[in-house]
Amino acid sequence: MTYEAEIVTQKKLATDCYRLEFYAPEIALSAQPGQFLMVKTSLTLDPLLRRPLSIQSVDHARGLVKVVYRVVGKGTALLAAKKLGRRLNVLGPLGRGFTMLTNGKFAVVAGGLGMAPLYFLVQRLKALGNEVTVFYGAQNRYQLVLVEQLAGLRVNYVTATDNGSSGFKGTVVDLLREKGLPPVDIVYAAGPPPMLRALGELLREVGMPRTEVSLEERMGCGIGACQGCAVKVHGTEGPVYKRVCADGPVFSAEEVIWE
Amino acid sequence: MTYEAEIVTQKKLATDCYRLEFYAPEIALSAQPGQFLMVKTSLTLDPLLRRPLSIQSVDHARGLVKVVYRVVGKGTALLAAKKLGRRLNVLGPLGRGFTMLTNGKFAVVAGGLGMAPLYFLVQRLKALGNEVTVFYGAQNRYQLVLVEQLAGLRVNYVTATDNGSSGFKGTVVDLLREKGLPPVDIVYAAGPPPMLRALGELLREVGMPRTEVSLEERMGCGIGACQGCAVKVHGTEGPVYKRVCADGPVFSAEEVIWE
Amino acid sequence: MKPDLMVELAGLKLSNPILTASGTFGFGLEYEPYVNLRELGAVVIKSVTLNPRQGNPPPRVTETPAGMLNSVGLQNPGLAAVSEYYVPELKRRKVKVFASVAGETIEEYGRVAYSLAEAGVDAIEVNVSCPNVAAGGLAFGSDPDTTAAVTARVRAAVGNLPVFIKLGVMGGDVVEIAGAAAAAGASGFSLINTLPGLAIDVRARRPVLGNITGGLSGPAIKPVALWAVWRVYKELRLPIIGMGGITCVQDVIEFLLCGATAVAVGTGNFINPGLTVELINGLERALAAEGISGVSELVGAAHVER
Amino acid sequence: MKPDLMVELAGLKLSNPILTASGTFGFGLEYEPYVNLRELGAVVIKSVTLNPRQGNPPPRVTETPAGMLNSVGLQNPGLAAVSEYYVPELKRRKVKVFASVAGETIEEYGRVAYSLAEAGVDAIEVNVSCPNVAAGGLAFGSDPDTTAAVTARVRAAVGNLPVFIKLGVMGGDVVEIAGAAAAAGASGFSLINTLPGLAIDVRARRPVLGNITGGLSGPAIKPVALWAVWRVYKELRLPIIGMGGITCVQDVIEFLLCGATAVAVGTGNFINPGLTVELINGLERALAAEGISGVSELVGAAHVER
Ligand SMILES: Cc1cc2nc3c(=O)[nH]c(=O)nc-3n(C[C@H](O)[C@H](O)[C@H](O)COP(=O)(O)OP(=O)(O)OC[C@H]3O[C@@H](n4cnc5c(N)ncnc54)[C@H](O)[C@@H]3O)c2cc1C
Ligand SMILES: Cc1cc2nc3c(=O)[nH]c(=O)nc-3n(C[C@H](O)[C@H](O)[C@H](O)COP(=O)(O)OP(=O)(O)OC[C@H]3O[C@@H](n4cnc5c(N)ncnc54)[C@H](O)[C@@H]3O)c2cc1C
Ligand SMILES: Cc1cc2nc3c(=O)[nH]c(=O)nc-3n(C[C@H](O)[C@H](O)[C@H](O)COP(=O)(O)O)c2cc1C
Ligand SMILES: Cc1cc2nc3c(=O)[nH]c(=O)nc-3n(C[C@H](O)[C@H](O)[C@H](O)COP(=O)(O)O)c2cc1C
Ligand code: FES
Ligand code: FES
Repeated sequence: MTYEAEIVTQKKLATDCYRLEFYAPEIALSAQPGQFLMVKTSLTLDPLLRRPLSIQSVDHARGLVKVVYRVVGKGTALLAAKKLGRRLNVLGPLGRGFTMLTNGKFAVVAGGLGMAPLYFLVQRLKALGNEVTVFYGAQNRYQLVLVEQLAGLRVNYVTATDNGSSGFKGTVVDLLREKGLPPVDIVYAAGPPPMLRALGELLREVGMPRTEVSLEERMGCGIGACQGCAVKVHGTEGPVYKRVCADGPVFSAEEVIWE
Repeated sequence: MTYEAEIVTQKKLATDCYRLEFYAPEIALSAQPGQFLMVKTSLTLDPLLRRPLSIQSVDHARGLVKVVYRVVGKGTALLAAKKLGRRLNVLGPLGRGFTMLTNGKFAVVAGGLGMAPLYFLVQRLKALGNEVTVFYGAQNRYQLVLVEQLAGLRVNYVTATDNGSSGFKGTVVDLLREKGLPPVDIVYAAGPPPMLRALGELLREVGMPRTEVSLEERMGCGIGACQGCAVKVHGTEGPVYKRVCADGPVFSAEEVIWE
Repeated sequence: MKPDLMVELAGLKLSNPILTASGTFGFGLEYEPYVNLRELGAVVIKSVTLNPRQGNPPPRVTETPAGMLNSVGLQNPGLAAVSEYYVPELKRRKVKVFASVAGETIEEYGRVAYSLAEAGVDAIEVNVSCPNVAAGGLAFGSDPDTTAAVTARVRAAVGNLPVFIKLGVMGGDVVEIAGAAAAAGASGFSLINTLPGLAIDVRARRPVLGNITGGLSGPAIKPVALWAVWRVYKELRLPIIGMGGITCVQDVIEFLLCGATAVAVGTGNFINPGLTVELINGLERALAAEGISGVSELVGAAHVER
Repeated sequence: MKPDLMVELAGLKLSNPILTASGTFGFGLEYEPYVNLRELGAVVIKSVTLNPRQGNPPPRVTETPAGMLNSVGLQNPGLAAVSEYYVPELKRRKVKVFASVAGETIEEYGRVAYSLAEAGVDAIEVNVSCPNVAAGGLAFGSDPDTTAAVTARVRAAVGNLPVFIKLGVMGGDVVEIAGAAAAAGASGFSLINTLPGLAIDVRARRPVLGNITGGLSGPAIKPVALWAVWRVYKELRLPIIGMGGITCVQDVIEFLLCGATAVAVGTGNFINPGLTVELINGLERALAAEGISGVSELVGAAHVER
């Protein structure tokens, strides 16, 4: 459904990186980790289309929904310019989220803002009493945007930065290779495509545990109608296209054909 | 020239009618009554083109320029939504204004927001020691937006409203017909095209005094380059098109061919 | 009095003139959370080919100024799935269904149209803007003779069912091509399909779309669409389904005034999935406010000489 | 090191690739308060016809989503005024001048081009998208044979002067028409002219423009323009002046990557009269920031297979 949601907070987390919180109790109640929203960034015809943003967390009690985003173009720039009290037109929650289990052990591998949907996942996994280890990589320590909140969730987490300014020096996949993957029920991952691909290779080497990845693709409708957000996956009779918005954004890593 | 001018006040004068004041000392210094500005109403590509607005008055000392506008579409709606402190991109002053004389007697005939450029004219005519009578018509008394300021200029003015809620009941041309045109050096007029045409007919009946009218036409460039703002006028060898933006917006009433 | 939104489109009575543009509304069911499908004038489903089609490599969509490019490439589950599953599902819900037909040969158009007519659709829309393998990759609709041949074949396959030929504006004069289709038995036209376009990823220094080129849709193309509707209405006076950039009630009225009897909403659905129903209600309010008794009063009204 | 903005366009050395689009920059002088004309790669002046033309009845311009329609109708003061006043004025200022030529007959194109070449312009742009009275109101440029005939006539009239054929994308395949012009002696192409369009005034229930239809320009058409440049570059490899919706440095780079050697700014001048010079400076900064040594490195670079 679409909502005209009031913006409650808008906070700069790092250079070009913001967290926006809005009041939408229905979304807060029904959202699942891994799901996303389609957000209108302008009232005019430019930019035209909605922008997909992952749900970073929700607050049932206060009816709030949070997203974390990076300004990369004009849509996100307009979003960053929006002030408190203004209304935001959001459509969602959309898509199929991560598999949620109880009493398990899980590894979460996040690259950059891939942490947004994964944070929500970690929160829920912890609430369900699971054991979670987080591997979190970013360019530098300022870009490790949700570490304080993660610490608040009392999960084990290790960080990697390209320049070594926090934690391991290198990518999060390098870190994982160095540290070794603990025995887990599911590996969850989100981040830029090269990172996900490298992770896939590493996991194949170590015997491919069950892995779920959250993918991104340019979107038209966000609701499964336009076939715009195609991702190539293994079908029963060879490669087929699935829709990131409706069949995902969470896919089994084994299913995805990286090109 | 184009300026990024800071908005200093934005005030609602009547339903859908606003006065906006911005800081642009160069424009304030050089602007002449009848000239206009091309204003950018959005930072995105929609709306695309600048919007022409007349200069309603200037404040040399404080470097301020005022425009008065009615919200009729999306450009003016975006303008009305702009808050103090925001920057407004303005191009101007543009066009050829009204003829300015000293020690004369003048009549000013305004319909609706045609008062915007005429107010500036009256102000200057008075400053030059002239005698000015203003005939001002609008739909109703709330739309007689600048009467208080007019009163402040100590000019003779009479008003007409369609419903008789202030002054004469009828159009400003009806009023003029009723009252009779005083002997003047120049009649100045601005307002909706039907009013200007009716005025032209009335003036022809009474012997066509020297008359200057400010015209409006949809504009592309505003600076005389695109030939977009054509108005048909009598040329030496038959009708020709002139440009409202560069040859006007002020034209001699005798020159204009009303279609 | 409540204004009458009913329109008669090539003999079909539609409760209102708001349809969906093929390929932007899936098979209708995707929009059920947002729209009561029965309220629509009709649902025009995604173009159907004989066999399932995979479509083009991603990225398939990208935004452009007031528009978007898509290179979906007619991905669809094929005739069998559509005639056996989607059409019955829609009919069960008492939705008016227009089936969009595509193909690589004239014969394929005929076969697909025949089976969809059998499945009970209310009208056929013929998408003659997809690559014609037989003619070396040119669109069928860029040539009057081929368009006429496709039209005649579909007409023969579906008997009296309304047949709308969907045209673009590239490659040939739209009035000439529409005229050829009319002579070959078209009931009316759907105007317009997307314009060709390309977008560049400056950082990667290559085209954004996996397929390099795509189809331009959205408000950016509305003036071109109105131009096409205007001209075809003026010259042929056959029923027109107008489309291209509709996002608000005013857009709908513009198409009607140019000569469209009905309109289809495409890209607008992506911006607001509930747009179609909002337009139906908005159109009713707009007519009431202006004291207009029915939609038909507006169709082609801008052509009146003054 | 400072990047090199110089480009060689059909043998002409231009200090940078930023030109002005015919009809949007008047005869250059109108922009003198905003732009130092000498800084521009070249000024392409408004299309010139043999005799003065009055142009179409107002309204002549209206805005559309991310675009505008114009129906100026080639209003211009005629060949004599241009060759005797405007061209000398520009030459006196040491401005590179491209003259756009239009006509109603092939012979008129030849005569106008000849006189403008005599007046000392640096290149001729042939606007083959205006109504051809001889051919019943069709644009010359919608047919390969007529385009070739006009090109050959202009080539014969101007000797070795660079001749750019300005094409739209309607009415015929742009690659085919460009190919015909190339064979007839074109030095290169200007791509693209406006698309046809129409706008409706809903309140008045009639078309906004006095001329009913107009030409669509601005960012809305940029994807179509990039598509045309891409295709013509790929098939013909002749120099291209790209245009359609340029409003920022990124747009310029997109056209270069598609294969344009230079670009022309049209509607963008209306939004910002100083845009051309801002683009020159911005392009220099962008190349420097990316460590690109010269503009030529970008021309057609998106065509490289990966
Ligand atoms: C399911 C999903 C969830 C996402 N969640 C988040 C999130 O939580 N936080 C966040 O910052 N971003 C997220 N993104 C990416 C986000 O949608 C884009 O960054 C945004 O749409 C860019 O809009 P723009 O107008 O600022 O940029 P534009 O001007 O449109 O484009 C700038 C650049 O951004 C990239 N881009 C554009 N659209 C997309 C897209 N749909 N997907 C990926 N990259 C794109 C392209 O490289 C493009 O060149 C998500 C994307 C998807 C598909
Ligand atoms: C020289 C000049 C001076 C002007 N001075 C003023 C002024 O001081 N105050 C003021 O309120 N308005 C003035 N106008 C009119 C003003 O420019 C338009 O109202 C404005 O451009 C509408 O923009 P919009 O985006 O809100 O409407 P749009 O959505 O663009 O159009 C809404 C309606 O406004 C009308 N309109 C659009 N553009 C123009 C135009 N260029 N000229 C006339 N009507 C138009 C049309 O009827 C259109 O249907 C002036 C116009 C000109 C040419
Ligand atoms: C993502 C997408 C897919 C489309 N698929 C089809 C299609 O399968 N068949 C068809 O005839 N038109 C197709 N179209 C064209 C639309 O039906 C419509 O003609 C065009 O988009 C113009 O309308 P709009 O501007 O409202 O989108 C598609 C358009 C889009 C945006
Ligand atoms: C107001 C206006 C007048 C134009 N006049 C001409 C003309 O006389 N000759 C010509 O070849 N093109 C003319 N054009 C087309 C432009 O040169 C250019 O090809 C087109 O506008 C696309 O570029 P743009 O989107 O940057 O404006 C005109 C365009 C506009 C907007
Ligand atoms: S964005 Fe339309 S199907 Fe996914
Ligand atoms: S608006 Fe361009 S010449 Fe007047």
